Amino acid sequence: MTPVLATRGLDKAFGAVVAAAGIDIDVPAGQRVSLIGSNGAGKTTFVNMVTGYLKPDRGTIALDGENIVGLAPRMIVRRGICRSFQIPQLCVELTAMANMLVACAAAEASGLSSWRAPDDDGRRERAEGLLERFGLQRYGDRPVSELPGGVRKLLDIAMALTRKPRLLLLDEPTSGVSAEEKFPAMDRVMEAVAGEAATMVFVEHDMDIVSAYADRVIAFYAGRVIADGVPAEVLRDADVRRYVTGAAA
Amino acid sequence: MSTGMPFRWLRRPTLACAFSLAALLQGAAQAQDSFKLGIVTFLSGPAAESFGVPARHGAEFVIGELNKGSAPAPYNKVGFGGLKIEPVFVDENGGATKQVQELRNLYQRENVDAVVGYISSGDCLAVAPAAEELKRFLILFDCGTPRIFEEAQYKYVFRTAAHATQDNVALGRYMKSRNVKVGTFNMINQDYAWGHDSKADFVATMQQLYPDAKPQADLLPKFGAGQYGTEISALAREKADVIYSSLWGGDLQAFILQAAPRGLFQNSQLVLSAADHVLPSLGEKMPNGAIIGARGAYGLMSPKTPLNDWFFNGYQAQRNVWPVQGAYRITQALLGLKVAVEKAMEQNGGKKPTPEQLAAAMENSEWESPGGKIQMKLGNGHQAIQPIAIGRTRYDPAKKMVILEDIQHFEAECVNPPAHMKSIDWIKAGFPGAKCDGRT
Amino acid sequence: MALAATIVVDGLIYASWLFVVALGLTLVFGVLQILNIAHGSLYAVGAYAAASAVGLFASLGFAPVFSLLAMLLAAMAVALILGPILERGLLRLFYGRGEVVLLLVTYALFLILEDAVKLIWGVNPYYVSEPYQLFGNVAIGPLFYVGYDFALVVLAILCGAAVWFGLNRTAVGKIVLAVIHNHEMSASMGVNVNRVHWMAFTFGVFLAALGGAFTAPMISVQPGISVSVIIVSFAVVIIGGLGSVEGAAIGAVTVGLARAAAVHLLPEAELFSIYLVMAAVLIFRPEGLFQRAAARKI
Amino acid sequence: MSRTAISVGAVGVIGALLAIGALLPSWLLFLVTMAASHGVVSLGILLIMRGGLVSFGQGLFFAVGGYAVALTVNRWGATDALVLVGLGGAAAGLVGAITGPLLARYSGIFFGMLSLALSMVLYGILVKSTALGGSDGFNIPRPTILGWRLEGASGDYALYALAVVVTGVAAWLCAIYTRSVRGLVTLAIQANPLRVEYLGASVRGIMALNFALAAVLGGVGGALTVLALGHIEPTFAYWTQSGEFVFVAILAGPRSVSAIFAASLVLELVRSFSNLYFPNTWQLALGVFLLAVILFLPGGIGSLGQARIWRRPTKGRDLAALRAGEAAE
Repeated sequence: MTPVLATRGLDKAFGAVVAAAGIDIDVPAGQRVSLIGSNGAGKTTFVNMVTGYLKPDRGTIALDGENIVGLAPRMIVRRGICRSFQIPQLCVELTAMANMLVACAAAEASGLSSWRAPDDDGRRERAEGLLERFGLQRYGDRPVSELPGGVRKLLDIAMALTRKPRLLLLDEPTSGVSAEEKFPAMDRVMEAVAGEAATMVFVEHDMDIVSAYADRVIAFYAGRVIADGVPAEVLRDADVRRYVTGAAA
Repeated sequence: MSTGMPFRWLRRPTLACAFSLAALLQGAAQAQDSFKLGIVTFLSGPAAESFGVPARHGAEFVIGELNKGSAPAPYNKVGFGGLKIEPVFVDENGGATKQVQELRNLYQRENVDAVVGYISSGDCLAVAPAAEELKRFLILFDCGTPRIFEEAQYKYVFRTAAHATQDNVALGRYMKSRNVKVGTFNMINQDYAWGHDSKADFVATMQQLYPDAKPQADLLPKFGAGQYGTEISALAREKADVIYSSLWGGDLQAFILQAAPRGLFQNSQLVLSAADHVLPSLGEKMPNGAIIGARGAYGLMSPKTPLNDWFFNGYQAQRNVWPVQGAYRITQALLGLKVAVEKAMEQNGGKKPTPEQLAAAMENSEWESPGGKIQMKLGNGHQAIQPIAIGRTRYDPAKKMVILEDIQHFEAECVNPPAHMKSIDWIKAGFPGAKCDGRT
Repeated sequence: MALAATIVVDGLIYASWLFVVALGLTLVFGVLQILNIAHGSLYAVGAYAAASAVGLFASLGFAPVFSLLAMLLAAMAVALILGPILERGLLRLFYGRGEVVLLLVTYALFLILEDAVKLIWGVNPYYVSEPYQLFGNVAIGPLFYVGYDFALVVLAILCGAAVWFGLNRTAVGKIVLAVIHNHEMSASMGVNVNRVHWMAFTFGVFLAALGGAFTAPMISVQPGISVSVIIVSFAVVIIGGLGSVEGAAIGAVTVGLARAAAVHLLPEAELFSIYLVMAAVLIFRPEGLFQRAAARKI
Repeated sequence: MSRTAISVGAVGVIGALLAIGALLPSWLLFLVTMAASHGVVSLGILLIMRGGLVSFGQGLFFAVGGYAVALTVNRWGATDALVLVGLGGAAAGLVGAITGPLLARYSGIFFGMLSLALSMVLYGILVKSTALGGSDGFNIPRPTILGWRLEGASGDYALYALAVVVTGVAAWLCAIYTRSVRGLVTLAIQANPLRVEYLGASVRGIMALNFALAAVLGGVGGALTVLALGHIEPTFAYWTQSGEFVFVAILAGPRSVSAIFAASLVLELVRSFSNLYFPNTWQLALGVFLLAVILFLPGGIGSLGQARIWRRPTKGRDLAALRAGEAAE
């Protein structure tokens, strides 16, 4: 079976800094993959290359077997790769509901149907459904500027899910979320993602979260993959303990 | 019952408001014992100092004198035929759209009986059809473009000053009569319609009078440029016998201030089509020997008549400076309007004339003005021709002012096209029908 | 060759004039994020103030050479009076409302100053002829130039050098640069941003007034002189890169040379030359010639 | 407000204005005609402004529309006002469709300045075109509607009615548009263009279309102005004219379509009366008025009791949000 995402020989350098070197990763459908690594290891660069924000110096990225290198982010989104952001990228003056409607409508903002009202064509129902799934329905009428950080984080992910993506990339979904909220928040995310039947790749620093929610862990160091496997194995790996989790010392 | 009762409803605020609103919308009732006159001239912006404000001062002086009845004969009747003149001044600055709007406001909101105004040619072109549309009386007093009555015909619109063609034809004739040598000439004119038109008229005149003269540098600085160093280099680089310019106001002053120290006027004869308005302020900074026009026989070139003495001396006493073009031009407009009003009143039995009666009285009329006789001979009797004078500058240290000498007056028919002929065609055809010194 | 030399000399003289005016504009933009339309009016106020000051000096019997001092003092007086009043009393009220709102506030200010100048000085022209002949004439090849023109070049270089040195080599300048770089952070680090604002604006007013004061001897000071300054100095600042001293210099030289070349070679095109250069620069280098991508300003 | 309510309201307002017009004195009728014709240009700026950009070059389209109409009248003798208004809009829309994709690459003040530079280049070309009357411009005769020549008082009313109906329909369409998918996504672009791109929309494409629509509105405004004024000149493309359009848009505030026309009318009235009562200091009076409005009505005239679209008001925020382009993080 063709993997949802397949990268071959991805290289990327910023001047002398190597951010990616020969990255080969296959992600089969339905898997939940966690990317780990210290700051600057190349996780976010990988996410940015897959979503078209950065163009790799060399190598290919295939979605369902089709090369997507060189496509603009919006074209990649339309093919089914959506993402959330480390710092939530929201329209802070609009209400949470309006943000969701934007997310539901954005890709349709061309052609004649774009003249229809944002609530039409089932968009409001879709937005309400997702807000509910993330437990955010009571924030719908509040402007984002008034919402706490954890809620913004979830809203950011909910927006990425509106398009029923084939592949969902989450950049540090629990950063900025308080310790006691992390697990309930991830439960919400996993439940919602399961509901949309999406394959998921998430960047994460909290190893408890990684152990609890990932099917597979890929560890990055200096732009290379140094370990790849089920969480328990990877987290025991000596290199990972030395370079990533810091538990070796 | 109390007599106040019927008006009790007036105290109710809404109705009172409605009532006063209605009064506002109706506008003030037209008074029968005064003549309300809208006057539009530049009170701000670059043309204020040179033309707009002198025109306003001229209007204030003349209206004051007329309302007192102290102008010399035949203008010694109070106001306009006994009607006191009530001026409403409006600033011309702000563009043609605004002028059309304000013209309508003057007629329809302020209920003026006539409007005298407009210095900018663009404004004149824009407001003329608006007045015609409203069937209200309009006198354009200063703007230069010949296009107004050459491209359209009007019933209610008049221009009481000659258009700009005579300025350049007279300059050419003056140079010819003084045997000024013109092998080559340079030109510097502002890059807008006035500069373009003046240049075209001058070049065409030169082709007739000096067929061998060669035009060289043709510079077109933008309006209001202020800095002419580069242009002066270009003019100096291509030496020519004559430097012609239609610059005016602040631009002309800046050009002279910057060019004189660089010796530009020592090797070339400076020829200016409209420059008397800068003489009082430039004073000793004005180069000697420049040939200048005033767009009429105005100011220091005005004729020696009792009418001119009254105006020149009266204005000077009031403003402490002698009157220049703008002041003269509004004066000839106001006197022409006075003649027309009084003529119309003679015919309608002494009532305030309607715009139709005024237009009929003004058409093809003639009257004396401080700058000479104004004749409404072109544009089916709607466009004036007038005499013009050209002279040479010399700073007189004793009088501490620039004086003009070697002045030559040109009759109106010598420097203006005949009726029904476009000015540029007339020049290019070799001035057919021109009458100079009483000869054709 | 002679023609090329003439174009360069003419272009540089014009560029010097542009630079003095544009420098204040770019500085104010860098520090306050305001594209100040009233900059041209402040230039006009400077010219009028210089006319009054030079007249006063002459009537007090000072030698003509002191007229330069009079012009400098006039520009300083304008800056010290108008700078704090306008920044503290007016512009401050609109901070945080966006570039466009501030742009329109300065447009309203431009309208107000236009009439205020008329109310103070009237419509009659003023001349400041004393300084213009101080430096005699200079012959370059077959052409004569007024020595004062080259004094303007020196003034421009002095202004540029002073601002550059002040920003990069003094403690105050480094604080100003910090504010330009990041308002919030410098405020949190204890920089008195308010003080930097009014000082920078006052200095911008000073440069505008200085430009007007030193132009006054070459022109007739009268209503309407402000308008023509606004758009050309905007063009210079945009071409050079907003908020950059070096950019203002490059922009001024570019515009000066382009205009001089147009006047000498293709006078028909003089009217557009500046806008064409501006459009071309924006199309190929949207941030201006001297703005490195994401570089700090000034 | 639902779209149906807006449509009903639009018909009602247009009808009411047509009725009121019959009672207005002639000078005010003309002033309102001008205010509507200029307001529709500012309406275009509103469309762009909701996406976070401000154009300082709408005079370009105003002039293109106006000159297209005036030249058609004078060269080919077409006189039907409805056809001419459509033509003005189409001509400007064409220019907007060409310049839009180019300009949509720019953000913030650079967008504003490039649009300004383009309009000034057109201004320069027009001043140079002696065949078009150069800086003096030229006049056109009064138009016709369905063969009836618009003259005198009834003609004034017909031109007023034309302006009211055309701008009313344009405003109605804009109100619908701002409440559409595109309208909402445009608002999102103002706040966070990066995110919008990551939701699958083309920010440049949407802004280019907004720009083209604004160009059409600019051309329609130019056409209406020329028909009522009977005169056109290059100052239509001058920067002060463009600046005035921006001013009206800011005066109105970003929320409301109808506020644009109120703002345009207020500006015309203030200018007209200050010009009459303070002929020597009308600019000063106008400047003080403008400052006062910006200071005391931070949300613009539209913030005076207006239905909010998709957002809660936070004091003074709307205009801060005009700060073009930058993603709010």
